[in-house]
Amino acid sequence: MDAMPIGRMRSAGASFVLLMLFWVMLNGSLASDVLIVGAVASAAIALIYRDGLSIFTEARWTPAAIGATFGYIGYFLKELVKSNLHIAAVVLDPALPVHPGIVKVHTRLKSRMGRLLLANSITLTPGTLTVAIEDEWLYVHWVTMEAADQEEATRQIVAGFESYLEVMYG
Amino acid sequence: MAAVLDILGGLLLVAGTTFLLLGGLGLVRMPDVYNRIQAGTKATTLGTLLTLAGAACLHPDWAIKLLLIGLFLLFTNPLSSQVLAHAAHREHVATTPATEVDLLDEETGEEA
Amino acid sequence: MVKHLVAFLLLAVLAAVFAALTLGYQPDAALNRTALYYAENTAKDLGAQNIVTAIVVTYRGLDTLGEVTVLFLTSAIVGLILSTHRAAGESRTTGVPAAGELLRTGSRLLVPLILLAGVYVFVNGHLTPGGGFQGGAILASAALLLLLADPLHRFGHRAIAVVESVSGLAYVGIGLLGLAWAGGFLDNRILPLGDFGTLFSAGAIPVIYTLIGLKVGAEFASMLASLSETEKS
Amino acid sequence: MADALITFAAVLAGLAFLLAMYRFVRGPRTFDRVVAFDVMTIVSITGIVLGAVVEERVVYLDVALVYALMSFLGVIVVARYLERGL
Repeated sequence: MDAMPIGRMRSAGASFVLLMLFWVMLNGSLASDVLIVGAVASAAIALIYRDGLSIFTEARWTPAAIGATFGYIGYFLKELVKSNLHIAAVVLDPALPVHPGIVKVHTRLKSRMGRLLLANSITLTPGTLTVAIEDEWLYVHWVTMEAADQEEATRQIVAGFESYLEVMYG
Repeated sequence: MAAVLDILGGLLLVAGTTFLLLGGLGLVRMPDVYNRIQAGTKATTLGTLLTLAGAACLHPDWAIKLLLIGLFLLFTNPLSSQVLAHAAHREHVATTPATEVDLLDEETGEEA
Repeated sequence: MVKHLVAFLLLAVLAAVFAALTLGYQPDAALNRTALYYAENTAKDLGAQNIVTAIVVTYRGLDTLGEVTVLFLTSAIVGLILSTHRAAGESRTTGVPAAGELLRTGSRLLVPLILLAGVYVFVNGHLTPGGGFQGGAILASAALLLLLADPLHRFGHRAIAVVESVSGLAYVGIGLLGLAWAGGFLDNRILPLGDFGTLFSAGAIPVIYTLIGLKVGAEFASMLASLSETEKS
Repeated sequence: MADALITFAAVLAGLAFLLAMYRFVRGPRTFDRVVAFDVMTIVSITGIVLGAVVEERVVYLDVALVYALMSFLGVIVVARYLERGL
C-alpha cells in the first residue's frame, strides 16, 4: 500500500476510535482477547472502507467544542421530551389541531457530520421533520406551522441546535 | 436501594410504552403520510429510549449494551424516517388539504 | 368488500390455527437421548458455551461445509446468468434518482459500524446466538446500504472473489488440520480450548466461524453486486 | 410491584402494536404501510428488551440490536425502491 496522505490517515484514525468504542460497548468487556480481536477488526474496516465517516472525523477538539457537546446533549434531550409531549397533546386532542406545511430554512453548517446531526435533531424535536437537505437549505415538514417566513422559521427550528453544532463541527 | 431501582425501572418501562402507544395512536389519527411519520418517529424514539433506561434500572449490569442500542436508534430512526418522507415527496404523495405551504415542490427541480 | 371479508376470514382462521398450536405446545420434560448427549458433553469436549454452534461447526461440520458450498454455487450461478445481460449496455446510468445527502452521509457513518456488528456476531458465535451465516448476512447488509446510498456503486468483484476463495480454502485447510492433529475433519481441538465462556475459547470454532462469516458475506455481496449491475444497465 | 409494572408495560406495547397494525392494514398507500411497519418493528424491539428483562437473558439484547439494524435497512430499502432509486 502506498503512503497515505495525512487527511486520509486522520480520517481512518477517527473511524478506528469510533469502531473501537462501539466494539467495547458491544462486548461489554475490556479483556485482552476482546481488545485484540476488536483492534484487528476495527483497523481492517477503517483501512478498507475508505469513505468511512465517524462522529469524530470532523469534530473540533477545542475545550469550547467539548463544552458545546454537553450543552447539545442536554438541549437535545430537553427538546426530545418536549417534542413527545407536543405530539401527545396533538394526538389526544379530539379536534386534532394540525395545520402542517413544508417550510424552507437556512443552515450555516458546512461539515457533513454537523449537517446530519442537525437534520436528525430537527426530526426528533417538536413537530418538525426534515424532508430534504440541499446545499444550505433544509426543507422541513412542520405539523403545527407557526411561521411561513423563512427567517422566522429558521430562528424557531434551526437556531437552537445550530449554535451548538457550529462550535462542535463547523 | 435495589427496591427503589426496581420500581423506578418499572415506571420507566410503563412511561416508555405509553409513548409507544401514543405513537400508535398518532399513526391512526394523523391525516397524511408526513404527519404519520412525525408521530411515529418521535414517539417510538423516546418510547424505546425510556424502555431501555427502565431495563437498565432493573439490570444495571446491562447498562452499557442498552446505551449502545439507544445510541444506535438515535442515529438510525430519524434517518430512515427522513429517507421515507423524501421518497414519499418525490413520488408526489398528497399532503392533507390542511397543509398550508409546500416549499419543496417548486424549488428543487426534481423531475416531476 | 367481499374480498376484504375473505381476507379477514382467512387471517382469522390462520390466527386460530397458530393459537391452537402455541397453546397446545408442551415442551418435553426431559431431553431425548441425542439432545442429552450434546447437552452434557459439549462444554466438556469442545469448550463451547453455545451448543447449537458446537453442533453446527464441529459435530456436524461437514454438513456446514456442504451448506457453504450450496451458497457458493448459488452465487456463482446468479453471477453467471446475470453476466450475459450485463454485457449488453454497460454505461446507461440515467433515470435513477440519487439518494439525498442525509442518506449518503448517514450510510458512510453506519457502514463501518454495521460491518463491525457483523464481525461481532460471527466472532462470538460460540458464546451468543448467531454465528457465521448470520454475521455474514450482516456484512452483506452493509454492502446493501452502500448500494442504497449510491445505486451506481460498483463493487470490486476481484476483491470479493479473493475474500471468498481465501476464506473458503482456509476453512477446508483447518478442517484438514483437524484430521491431522486432532480427532477428525473439522475437529476444533487443534487450538487449545481456553477458558470456558471467554472469547478465545472453544478451540478453532471462532476461527472457523470467522472464515464462514467472511465467505458468506462475500457470497451475498457478490450476488447483490451482480443483481444491481444488471438492473442498472 | 416491578413485575406488575412490567406486565402493564407489555400490555401497552401490545396495544401500540395493534394500532400500528391497524394502519398497516388500512393503508391507504404503500408509504403509510411502511411507516406502520417501522413502528411495528420498533415496538418489537421494546418487546425483545422486555423479554430479556423477564427471562434475565442478556444475550437477547444482541437480537434487539440486530433487529434495530434490520428495521432501519428494511425501511430504507422499501423507500428507495418506491422512488425507483434501487
